Amino acid sequence: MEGIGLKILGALLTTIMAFAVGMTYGGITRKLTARVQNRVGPTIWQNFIDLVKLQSKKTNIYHGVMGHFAPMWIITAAMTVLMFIPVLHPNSTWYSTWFPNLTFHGDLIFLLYMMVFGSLGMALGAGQTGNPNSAIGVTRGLSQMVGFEIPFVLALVALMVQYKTTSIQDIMAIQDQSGVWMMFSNPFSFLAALFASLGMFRYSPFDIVGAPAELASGPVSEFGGKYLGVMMTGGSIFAFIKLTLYVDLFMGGAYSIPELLIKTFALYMVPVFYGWVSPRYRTEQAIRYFWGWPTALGILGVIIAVW
Amino acid sequence: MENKRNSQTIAEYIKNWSRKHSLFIMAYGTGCGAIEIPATLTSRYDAERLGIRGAATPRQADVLLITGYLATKTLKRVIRVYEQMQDPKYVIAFGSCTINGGMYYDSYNTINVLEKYIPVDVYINGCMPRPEAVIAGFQQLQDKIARGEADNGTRYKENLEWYRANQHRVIKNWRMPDYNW
Amino acid sequence: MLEKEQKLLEILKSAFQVEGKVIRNRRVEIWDHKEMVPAILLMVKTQLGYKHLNHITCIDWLEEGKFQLVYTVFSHTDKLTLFVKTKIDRDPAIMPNIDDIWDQANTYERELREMYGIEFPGLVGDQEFILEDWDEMPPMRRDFKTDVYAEKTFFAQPGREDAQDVRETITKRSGEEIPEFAKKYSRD
Amino acid sequence: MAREKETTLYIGPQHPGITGNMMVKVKVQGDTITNASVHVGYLHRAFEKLIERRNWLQSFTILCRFCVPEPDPMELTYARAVEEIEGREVPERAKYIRTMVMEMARLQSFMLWYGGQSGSSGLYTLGQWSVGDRNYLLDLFEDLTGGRIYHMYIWPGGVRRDLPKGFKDKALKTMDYIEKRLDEYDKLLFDNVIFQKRAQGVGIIPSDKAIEWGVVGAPLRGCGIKADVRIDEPYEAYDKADFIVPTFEGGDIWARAQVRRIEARQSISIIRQMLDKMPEGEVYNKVPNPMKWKIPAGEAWAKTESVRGEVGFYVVSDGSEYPRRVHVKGAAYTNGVTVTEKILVGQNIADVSFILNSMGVCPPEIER
Amino acid sequence: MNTLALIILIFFSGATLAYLSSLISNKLPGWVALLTTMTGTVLFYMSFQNEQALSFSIIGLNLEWALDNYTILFAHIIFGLGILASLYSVQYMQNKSQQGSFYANFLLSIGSMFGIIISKDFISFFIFWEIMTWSSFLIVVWNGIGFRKNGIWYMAMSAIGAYAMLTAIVLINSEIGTYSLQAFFNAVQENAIDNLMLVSILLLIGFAVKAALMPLHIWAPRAYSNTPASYTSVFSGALSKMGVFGMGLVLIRVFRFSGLQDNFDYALVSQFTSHVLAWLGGITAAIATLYALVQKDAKKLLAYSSIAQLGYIVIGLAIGTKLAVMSALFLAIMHAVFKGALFMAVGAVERQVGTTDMTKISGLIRRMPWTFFVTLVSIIALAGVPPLSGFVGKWMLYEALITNGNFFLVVVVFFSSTAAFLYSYRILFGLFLGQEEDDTAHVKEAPATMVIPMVILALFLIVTGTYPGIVFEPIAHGMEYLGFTDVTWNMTVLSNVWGDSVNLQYVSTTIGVAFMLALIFLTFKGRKGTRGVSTKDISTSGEIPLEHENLTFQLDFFKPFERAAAPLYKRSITKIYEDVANGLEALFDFTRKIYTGNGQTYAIYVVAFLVTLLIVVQNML
Repeated sequence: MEGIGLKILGALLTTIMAFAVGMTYGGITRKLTARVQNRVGPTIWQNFIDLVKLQSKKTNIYHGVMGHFAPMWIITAAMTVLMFIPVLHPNSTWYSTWFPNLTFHGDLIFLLYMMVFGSLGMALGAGQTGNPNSAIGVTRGLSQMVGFEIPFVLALVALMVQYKTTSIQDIMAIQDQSGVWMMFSNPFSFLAALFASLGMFRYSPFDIVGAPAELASGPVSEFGGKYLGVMMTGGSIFAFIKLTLYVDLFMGGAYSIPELLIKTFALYMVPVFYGWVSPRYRTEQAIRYFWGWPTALGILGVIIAVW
Repeated sequence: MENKRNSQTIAEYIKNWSRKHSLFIMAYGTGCGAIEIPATLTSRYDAERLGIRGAATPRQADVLLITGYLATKTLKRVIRVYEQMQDPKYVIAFGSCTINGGMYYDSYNTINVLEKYIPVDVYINGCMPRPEAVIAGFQQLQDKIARGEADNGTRYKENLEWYRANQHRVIKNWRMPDYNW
Repeated sequence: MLEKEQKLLEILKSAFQVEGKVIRNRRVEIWDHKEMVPAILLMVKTQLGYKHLNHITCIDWLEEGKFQLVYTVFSHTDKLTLFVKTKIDRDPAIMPNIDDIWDQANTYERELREMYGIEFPGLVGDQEFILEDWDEMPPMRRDFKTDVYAEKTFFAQPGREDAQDVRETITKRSGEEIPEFAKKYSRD
Repeated sequence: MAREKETTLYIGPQHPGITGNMMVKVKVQGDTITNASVHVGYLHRAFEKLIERRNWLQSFTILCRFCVPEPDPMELTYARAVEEIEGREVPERAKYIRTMVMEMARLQSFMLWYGGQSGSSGLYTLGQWSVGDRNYLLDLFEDLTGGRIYHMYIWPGGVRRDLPKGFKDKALKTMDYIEKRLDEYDKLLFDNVIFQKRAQGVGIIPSDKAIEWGVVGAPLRGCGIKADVRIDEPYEAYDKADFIVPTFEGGDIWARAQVRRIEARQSISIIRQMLDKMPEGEVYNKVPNPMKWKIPAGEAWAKTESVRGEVGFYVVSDGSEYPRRVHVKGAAYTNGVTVTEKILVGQNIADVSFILNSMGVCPPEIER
Repeated sequence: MNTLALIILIFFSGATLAYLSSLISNKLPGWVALLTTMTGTVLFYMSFQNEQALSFSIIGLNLEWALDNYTILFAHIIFGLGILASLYSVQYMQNKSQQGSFYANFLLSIGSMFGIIISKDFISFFIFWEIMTWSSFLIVVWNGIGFRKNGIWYMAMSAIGAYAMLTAIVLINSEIGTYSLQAFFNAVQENAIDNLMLVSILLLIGFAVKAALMPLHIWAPRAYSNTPASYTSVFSGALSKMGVFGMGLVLIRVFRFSGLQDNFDYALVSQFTSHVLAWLGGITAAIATLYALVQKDAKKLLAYSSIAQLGYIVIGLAIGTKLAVMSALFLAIMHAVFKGALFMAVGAVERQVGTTDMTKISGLIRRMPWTFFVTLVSIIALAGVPPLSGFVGKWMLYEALITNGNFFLVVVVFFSSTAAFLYSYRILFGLFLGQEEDDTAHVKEAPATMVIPMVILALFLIVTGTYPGIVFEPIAHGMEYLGFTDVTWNMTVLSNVWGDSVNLQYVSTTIGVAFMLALIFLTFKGRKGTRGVSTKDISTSGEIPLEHENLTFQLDFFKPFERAAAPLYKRSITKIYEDVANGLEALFDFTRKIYTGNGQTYAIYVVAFLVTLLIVVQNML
């Protein structure tokens, strides 16, 4: 029973860390964006304050059972994926004590599908509100997903073929043994995945889902208060998950939390930087973008991996 | 600054503190004062450092800015937007026109006293108020929130009939959905 | 000096027997009956190159019982502005519709219909353009008293009626001191 | 009535993408607009009615509020109409100052347009930069007139007061700064491939229909038609300034943006020229006691070029202290209502706000 | 009497009885059908563990019927879906006319499907195959709507398949002199058939028609969307699996375990054919998915989706590794379950609302909660999202493809299954979400006898999502019949040949715990201030919508995607079909002159002709 207690504690710790890191990164991004825009900007804890405020709203409304469930789906998906993702390198001491969670019981393809779970819930919740903006936002999001999943899957296929495994631990272990990170041994795949990550993080030019000037924040238009707060929490955990997944797959994972933070932050800055200087694409342009160079790079990556 | 902390429970204090530092303003430029909102939010005045940022829809917003005079046609929309906002919500009225009609006191199409139609937390006078004044207004609102005195929505609900009567005087064709509160 | 202007006026005079004059450099005005206005406008648009309809102005001459309508058209080739003016009865106010000549005349006419109560036979479009649920007389007519209406419909803030200095009241209410430098601007 | 098949989307009045308090109701099939209707009247303050109750000078407090982003052309146009009826002369120096003020107003409005055009396409950085930098121009206005947004500086017979001390140096320095910044904006906006992709071929006004539809200002010049009140009927000191009026072919958002891009630089150039060439002398041909100031009966039509296009005033006096009628034709009236309704059909939902910004729609000018 | 013969007899006599009972009352046939299916099912489940075999001979032809593990696997699908569908059908068909002929054909096709899988000789196989084709065809044209448009496609394609199959059978007979299936497999083992490749390809064509593989799929959307929903679930769920059944036999039994892998030419050709089939499956999946997401009609959308799903199954069979075949058979069963449930749910909507046009319906979620629940569960399974059973099949398929080295095929499959999210959302949104309009305010939930079968199927999906071992067991036995050895499976753990695994129990537990935590938090926190509102209370930018304005996004749902993928939607693809269509229609105009145009006599005529042909050919050789 002791083992289970430790596991629950570890799971709790992982969740809190993912949440804190995701939220803080969001805060840092807001601060940095403000600096780029010649402003002082909010504190980096601003997202936490916003969250507490949203949770302390006195009234909340929902448009039916799916609207009530949607935030839960998101946070469920976020927590589940988090349990199956190795936060640190399996060989590190920290990992075995605190973060083993359930990482040996899932693999890459499972994670890929599990990450969709949350979006599906969001889509259903947004659909039930009956706001046309929400529905249009969802269709945009789904369409864009078909766009960026292709280079992303190509990159993952290259990875799985190159290392002959679909387990994330094994991928990390092999990168460790060979001493070469995936991003150097197969740079094309890494680039394809990096381009795909632009779409995943939904910063400009791929912020077409919630585009304020077009759809008035899209799927979340009807969500406020505690619902929006839970969605925000799920979103920040997902940001952490995506970053950690990229670090695990392409950068050999991290041995300690500071290393993890450095690597994830470096990756996180790519879409953020790109977002600062880009206007938004139209939906079909965004999809075309992903089916252009990123896909070509992905195919090249697979060919190299097979070779 | 007297925050009346003693009279609030710790939970209330934390809630009010977070509300104070995170104000999502409704993106609704109802009048000409809207021209100073971009200026307030951008580099020189930078309201975001106070936790103020825009929100696209009424569900997410905390603060409704009435930026100047309200034409009767707009008043109808403002009421709808205001009622769709979630408690606690705040209203900041901008410019002289919201106080007494300003230079449009004799116009047949603009209301004169905003307070008669929806409750107002803070008035910012001037035509138009400079960004400094806007920020001062926001700070006044923040103090009010921290003291726990800003209960706009409750005031509206309690006096709903009075407000409705006033609204009906101006809005002749009342075609609004009913709400279940 | 004003050759272009004179020439335009002569063409119009010979075609329609209108009265008119050259106001000044680049400004020509003609007067005619309301029935002739569409024909004149169509002619200047299609044949003389006055393709840009600036606006339609209505002036309420309450004393005469007339509305004066001014159609302002502009030629991008001649850089000339032509005013086609006419006076119509105030009651009932009916004016031929020209939105088949210019699409944008539709909105101008809808505005005039709403603001002055001028009817344009055959004009399509929502009855309401700017106002909503308006049930008084068209508000831009000079006999509509906007201050009376405002007093009747809206609330007045105390202090407004005698134009007293509201600053005092406001500061009294908020409990702030009037700063020294501001006192000299106070009335008393 | 049977329920429609197309989805109705309300862009405004409460919407982050709308350019002021108005509403564009679009019917969409998929994400293509099949029908658009512009609804105005949310800002109707009955200005033209109120002016009938104000005397000739009191009207200025109301006039400048016709268009919030750019109030000065309104003042100037009204002043010129009044001067024409009354036959009042304007001192030479005042003409130069008026021209400079007009160009400053245009320039600050261009900065606002940069913000709107990029913000509606999701490039918030540029919006923050340009709207932030606009404050420097507003500072100049504050030095000159005492007001940030509403100035009431231009009066019949000249301007209210002369330039303050050190204004010229400060203005030139600001112009240098703004010019430098404009280059940076262009790098971020016009050199951006995504912006080019979004803007080119979108929101096209057919050039053969443009004049007939009543298009004015930058949208008209974006159709390749050289039309500008400043050269068509040079007013104030514009005939002494050396500037070009750019035209671009295409009639799309890209062409309109290019026109504005060049005009912003021309504005800086004109401001510099005016400051340079400005003669010494009086700035104000004094009017009588405003409460008793009567203007002889007459009618006048004056127009000036604002950023959005020509602004025309039809002023009628019946010889009393009060204007009989002041009719305002803002540029946005046609650009923002009928033309916008026409060009929105067939476009993408994503482009509504983008097109509205490029048309320079300013609702208070439409409904007054 | 032998149970197999008894079951067949029960179904065939049930069909007659159903038709006759309709002469008494239009309500009776439904109950007769339910009774028949129940009796048949009970009989089957009472006896299927025992070895069952039967052989007899008619007019000199030796017919063999027998049960084996592979057969039992498909029999589960047929009887499971059959009994639920007939239960569902009673209320669904309540107010429709001509129930007699519908139920007669319904029972005939279930009986003949069972006949197909128990046939151990080509003659009875073919006869049952034709009975199945004709009975389903008669249901396609049953309501008399669009005979030329829908029925003719089905008939044309089925005819192509039947003639291909017949040719193959004749060829086999000419080589080995008997119609026995076992003899054929033995001959394959001994390499005794010269034209084996030709025979296999002809057989594959015959099966591919039923499995709606591109380019032979054009009948499917039309036929699926034109049949009553209670039959469509059987049609798409079970009948199309007959194609899979046959393909499994050919692709695995003949190609993979023929013992001829040493023969270079043979191995080359068989692998080439497998690859082509796998890619055809992939392209079928991708194109059908693209077409599914532009559909306006829910039934048609599901029809295209069926084609796409069958594409995955074909890929799995064509790849032919242990994991791939397992995933294909698993997907086949799951497809039967969730597509059956989906067609039933859409049928319930059709019955209650009167249309399945998604541009006309919206916001049924509060009106038909159970139907929504079933649709939601089935859609999640269809999309392959954990923790439901669709994910298990998808996972195995991906792993099989990756470990087998089909890298680009996996991307195609991934593309189509990601694009499947689009149509999944389309159908959920189109029917159940969006504005709740007043014109559907009167709609009520479907009657219990319709809801219960759907819910049973949905529950099955949920249970097998965590414990897929329940289904793996019969699959593993079936695969052993096909020739695999050492088929391993686990109750809750999926694993591939590289040793990577997913523990489904942990997945469901985590999801359950996380969901419960979130549920408790969100439901009880600030409960006083939380209230549900109607879908009319939405933020429409402050405006108040007018009565006739539509606030639900219904038309051209995925227009941007269509534009982005425009090359894939190009006219050229459909144009080929239309050219073919025009040609075929001209052909059929000609043939119609010969035939009377009456479907039933027509059917008997053709079957009789084919059987005569067979006998004549046999005697000639």
